[in-house]
Amino acid sequence: MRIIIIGFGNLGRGICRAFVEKADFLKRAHGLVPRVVAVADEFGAAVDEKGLDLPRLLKIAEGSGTVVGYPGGKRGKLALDLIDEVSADVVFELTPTNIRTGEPGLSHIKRAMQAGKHVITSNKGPLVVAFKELDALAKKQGVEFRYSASVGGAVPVIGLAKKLLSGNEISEIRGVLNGTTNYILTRMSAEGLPQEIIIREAQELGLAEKDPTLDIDGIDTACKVTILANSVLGINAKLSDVKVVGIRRITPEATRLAHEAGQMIKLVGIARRDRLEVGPKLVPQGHPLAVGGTLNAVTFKLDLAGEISITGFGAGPKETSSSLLGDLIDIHRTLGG
Amino acid sequence: MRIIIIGFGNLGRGICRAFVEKADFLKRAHGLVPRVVAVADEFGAAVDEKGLDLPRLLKIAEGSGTVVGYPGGKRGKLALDLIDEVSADVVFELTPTNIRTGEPGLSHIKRAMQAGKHVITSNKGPLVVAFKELDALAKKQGVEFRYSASVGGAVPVIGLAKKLLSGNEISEIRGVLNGTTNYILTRMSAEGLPQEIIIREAQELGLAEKDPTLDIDGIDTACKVTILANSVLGINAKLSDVKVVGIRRITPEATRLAHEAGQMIKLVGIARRDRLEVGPKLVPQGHPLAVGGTLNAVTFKLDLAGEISITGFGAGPKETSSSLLGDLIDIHRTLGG
Amino acid sequence: MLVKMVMELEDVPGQLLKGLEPIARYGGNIKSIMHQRERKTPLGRLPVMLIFEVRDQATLKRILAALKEAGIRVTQLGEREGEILTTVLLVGHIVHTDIRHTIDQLNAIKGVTVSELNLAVGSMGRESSARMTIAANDRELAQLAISRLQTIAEKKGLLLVTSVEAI
Amino acid sequence: MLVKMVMELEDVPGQLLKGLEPIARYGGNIKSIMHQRERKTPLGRLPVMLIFEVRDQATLKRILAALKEAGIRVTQLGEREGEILTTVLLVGHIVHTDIRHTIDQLNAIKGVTVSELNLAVGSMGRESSARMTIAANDRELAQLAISRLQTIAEKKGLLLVTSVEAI
Repeated sequence: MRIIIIGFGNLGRGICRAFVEKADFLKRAHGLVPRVVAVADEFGAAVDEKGLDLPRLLKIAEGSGTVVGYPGGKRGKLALDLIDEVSADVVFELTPTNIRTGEPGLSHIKRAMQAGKHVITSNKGPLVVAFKELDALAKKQGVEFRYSASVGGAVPVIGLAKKLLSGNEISEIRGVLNGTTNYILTRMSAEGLPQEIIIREAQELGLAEKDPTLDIDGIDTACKVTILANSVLGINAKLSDVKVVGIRRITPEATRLAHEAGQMIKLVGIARRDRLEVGPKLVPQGHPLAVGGTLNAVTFKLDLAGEISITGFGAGPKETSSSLLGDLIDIHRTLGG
Repeated sequence: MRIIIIGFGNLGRGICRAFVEKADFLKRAHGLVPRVVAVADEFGAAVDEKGLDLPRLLKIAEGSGTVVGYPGGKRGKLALDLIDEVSADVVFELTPTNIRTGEPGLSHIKRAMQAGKHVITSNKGPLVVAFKELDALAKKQGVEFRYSASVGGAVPVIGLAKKLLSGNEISEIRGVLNGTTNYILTRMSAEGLPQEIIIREAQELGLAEKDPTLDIDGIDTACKVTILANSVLGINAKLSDVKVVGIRRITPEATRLAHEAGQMIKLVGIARRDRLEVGPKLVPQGHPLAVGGTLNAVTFKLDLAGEISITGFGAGPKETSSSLLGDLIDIHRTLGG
Repeated sequence: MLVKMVMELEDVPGQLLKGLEPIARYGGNIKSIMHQRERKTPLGRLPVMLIFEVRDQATLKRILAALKEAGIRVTQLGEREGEILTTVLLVGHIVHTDIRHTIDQLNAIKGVTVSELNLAVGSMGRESSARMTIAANDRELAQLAISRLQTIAEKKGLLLVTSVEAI
Repeated sequence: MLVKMVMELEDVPGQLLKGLEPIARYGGNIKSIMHQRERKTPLGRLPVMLIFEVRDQATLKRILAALKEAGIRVTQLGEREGEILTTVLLVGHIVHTDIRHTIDQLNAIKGVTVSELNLAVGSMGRESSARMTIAANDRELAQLAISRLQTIAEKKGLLLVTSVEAI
C-alpha cells in the first residue's frame, strides 16, 4: 500500500517506527507491505514513489526537526499539492488539532478524498468542525475514512461500537477520555497536592501540553464527546452542543472528601441522544470508569449486551499507532489490496 | 438473509426474539432482513422457505418444548438433512456443548460448510475438539465461520483481538471467563458462606447448571482458553494442553484472608504462547480483572497499545444474542448481501 | 421505595426462586438476599432476608398478594424510608453563600433530608469543599433534590459534582 | 533491586525531567515520586524522593554517574532490601503438613523471608487457609520463592493461589 503522511510530529514518527519495527509481522499476519511514498511537515516534504527509507527519514527528522533534509527533499512544498501530485492509496492526516477551524487538517482531508485517496486521521479538529461534510464526501468519492485514534488513543472505542456491538442500540456512552486530567486528578487524590504543582510536573514529564487549557477546561473531552455523538450515535452534534465543565475548581480537599466516601472524582464525558455533557463526576471505587493515571475508560449502555466497558492507554505515540495501524489494516482487508 | 437455526434452547429463542424485537433497527441501521427459513431441535423441525412466523414459533416452542408443533412441522426430521435440503445463507449452530466429542454441533457445522453455508456458533464443543479442521474447511469452502459468542458471552473478546487490535502482537490474554464461578466467589467473599450453599442458590436462580462441575472445576474456562489460543494466538492447542485447577478447594476463609489483604480470588484463564493455564488467582482490588457478580473481563497484553481490558456480561440469552447478531451483521457487511 | 422483607422458605430446592419470582414479576429490583441457614425456625423453615426496591406502595401490595398465593410466608415487612442515599460534592465559597440556607432548601422537600455534611474549608482565598449526603425516600425524590441543588449551586456560583450514576 | 533516592533540584521547570531521564535511560522502573515543596533547602532547592527499581548494582552505578554528569545532587541513597512483597494463599491441611517446615524452606533462600503468616483454621474436617507474605530482595528471588513454594505445595497436597500479576 502506498502511503502519504501529512504531519511528522510524535504521531507521524510513531507510525513510521511501527512500520519499520513491525514490517515482518504486518507482511506475515496481514499480507500488508506499507510503502511510505511521501511525508510532509510544515517546512516541506520528502518524496520517493519507490518508498522512502524510513530509518533514514526518522534520523533526519529527529536531527533537524523536519523531513526537508531527506535526499531530494522539497523545502516549501505544500501538503495540499503533494496530496494531488503523488500517487498513493492512503493519506494519514496527523497535523496538530485546531478545534475552531479544523485547519489545516480539514483541507488536507478534503483534498485527499477528492483525489480518490483513503484517509486515516487522529486529528479531532476536522471531525469536530465538519464531521457530516467529511462523512458525506467520503461516501460520495467512494473512499474509506477512518479516525479511530481521535477518541481513546489506543482504546478502540469507535470500532468497538460500530463493528463489534453493531447488533445493539446504544443509549449512552460515558467515558474518561482525557489522560492528562485523569493523571492530575489521580495524583491530587493520592498526594493531596494542589492542581498547579501537579500540572507543572505533568508538563515536565511530557504528560501535559505547554498550554493545558483544552484538557483542564474539558474542551478536549467535549471534542471527543462530539465525535462519538456523530460517529456512533449518528447525531449531527456540534461542539457547542456539549455542556462543559472542567476540573479547574477541583481542589485537593474535594478529592479527599470524595476518597473518604469511597469515591473518586473523574472528568467524565457523556453522550446520549438527549444530552451531551462533560463534567467532574463522582465515580465509586470498583466502577468501570474508576481508572487511575493516564488511563482512559469508556462504558456503553446497550439494549442487548447491557453494559460493556473498555479500558486502556489514551495517549502516547506508540499506543496511538495501535489505532492508526488498525485502521490501515482494516482498509487493506476491506479492499483486499 | 435466509437463516437456519439448529438448536432451539435459550440461545436459539433469544436470537429469534432479537430478530422480532429489532426488525426495524436491523433494516434501518444495517439493511439486514433476517428470514429464518428453518429451525431444528432434538425432536424435529419447522420449515418455511418464505420465512417462519417467529412470534408464533416462539409461542409454540415455549408451550410444548419443541418446534415440531409449528404448522407443517416435521417430527423426527434430522438437523443434518435440514442443512442439506433447505436453501439458506447462514446456519446458526446453537446445540448444547459436548467438550469431548464436539457432537452433535461438529457434524452440523461441517455439513453446513460443505453445503456452502456460512456458520455462526456459540458452541464451544466443536471449537475445542476441531478448531483447526473447521477453520481450514471454512477457508476451503469459501464460507464465513464466526464464533464470537463462544467466549465472553456478550463481551466481544475475539472480535476485539482479531479486528480492532490487529496491528498488535498479542503476548498474553488473561480473563475471568466464567460467570458462574465469579458469582460464587463474589458471594463467598461478601457473605462468608460455604460454596455448596451458594451453588445451590445459584442453581435456584438459574445462574448455575444442574451439574456445575464443568464450571467449578475450571473446564469451561479451559475450553475458552483453548479457543482463544487457537483463534487469537494462532496456536494449535488442545484442551489437554491447558493446566487446570478449579475453585472447589476455595473456602470462605480463603476469600476472607484475600479480602483483608485488599485482594479478591478470581478464577483466571491465561493464554500465552508458552503456557495455557486456568486457576484461582489473587487479583488486587481496582485491577481490570477485579469484576464482581456474573461479569466477565479480559485483558490483552499488546506490543503497541500496552494493555487493553474489556468487561461485560458473560452469559444470558439476551446478552449472548448481542454477539450472535454482531456476527450475522458482520457477515452481511462482508458479503454486501 | 426500598422494602426490607423476611420470608420463610422450606429447605428444599426451588423455594428461593418461588419466593423471588413475584418480586421480579412486578419490576422489583432486588438489592440483597441474606439466607440465615443457621437460624432455622422450629418448623425447619429458612428465614431469608431480602431488600428490594419497588416503584410504589401499590406494586408492593401486588407482590404481597402474589407471595401469599404462592404459599410463601412473609414474617417481617418494613418500608425503609430515607434509604436512597446520594453523595455529592460542592466546591466554592460555601460558607459565605450560606450553607444553612442551601440545606434548608433541600430539607424543605418532603421525603428528603440532608443526612451528613463534611466541610473542608479552603486555605486563605481558596474555595472550600463540602461533601453532602442526601437521603431520599425514593429515586424520584433523590433526583428532585439533585436538580434543586443544581439550581441553588448555579445561583450561588458553586460547582456541584454529582455521581456518574445519577441522571 | 529497589532503590530509594533523594535528589535536590533547582525550582525551575525542566529540572524534574532532567533528574528522571538518567534513571529511565538505564531501564529504571520508577515506582513513586514525592516532591517536598514545603521543605526547600536553604539554597532554595527542592528535595525529591524517588523509589525505583533497577536491574543490579552496576546499573545503579551507571545512573549515579549520569546524574552527576547532569549536575544533579543526590543527597540520600538507600538500597531497600526485602522490598518485593508477594502475597499468596495456601489451602489444605496446612498445619498437619507442617507449616513450620514450609516456612523454613523459603527462609533458606538467601534474600527471601516469610514476613507474615495469617492462618484461618477450617472447621472440623475442612481444609484450612493461610495467607503468606513473602519479602524478597528482587523480582528474581520472589519468583524463585514462588516456584519453590509451588513444589512444596504439590508435594504436601496444598492448593497454592498466587497473584494474577505473578508469572
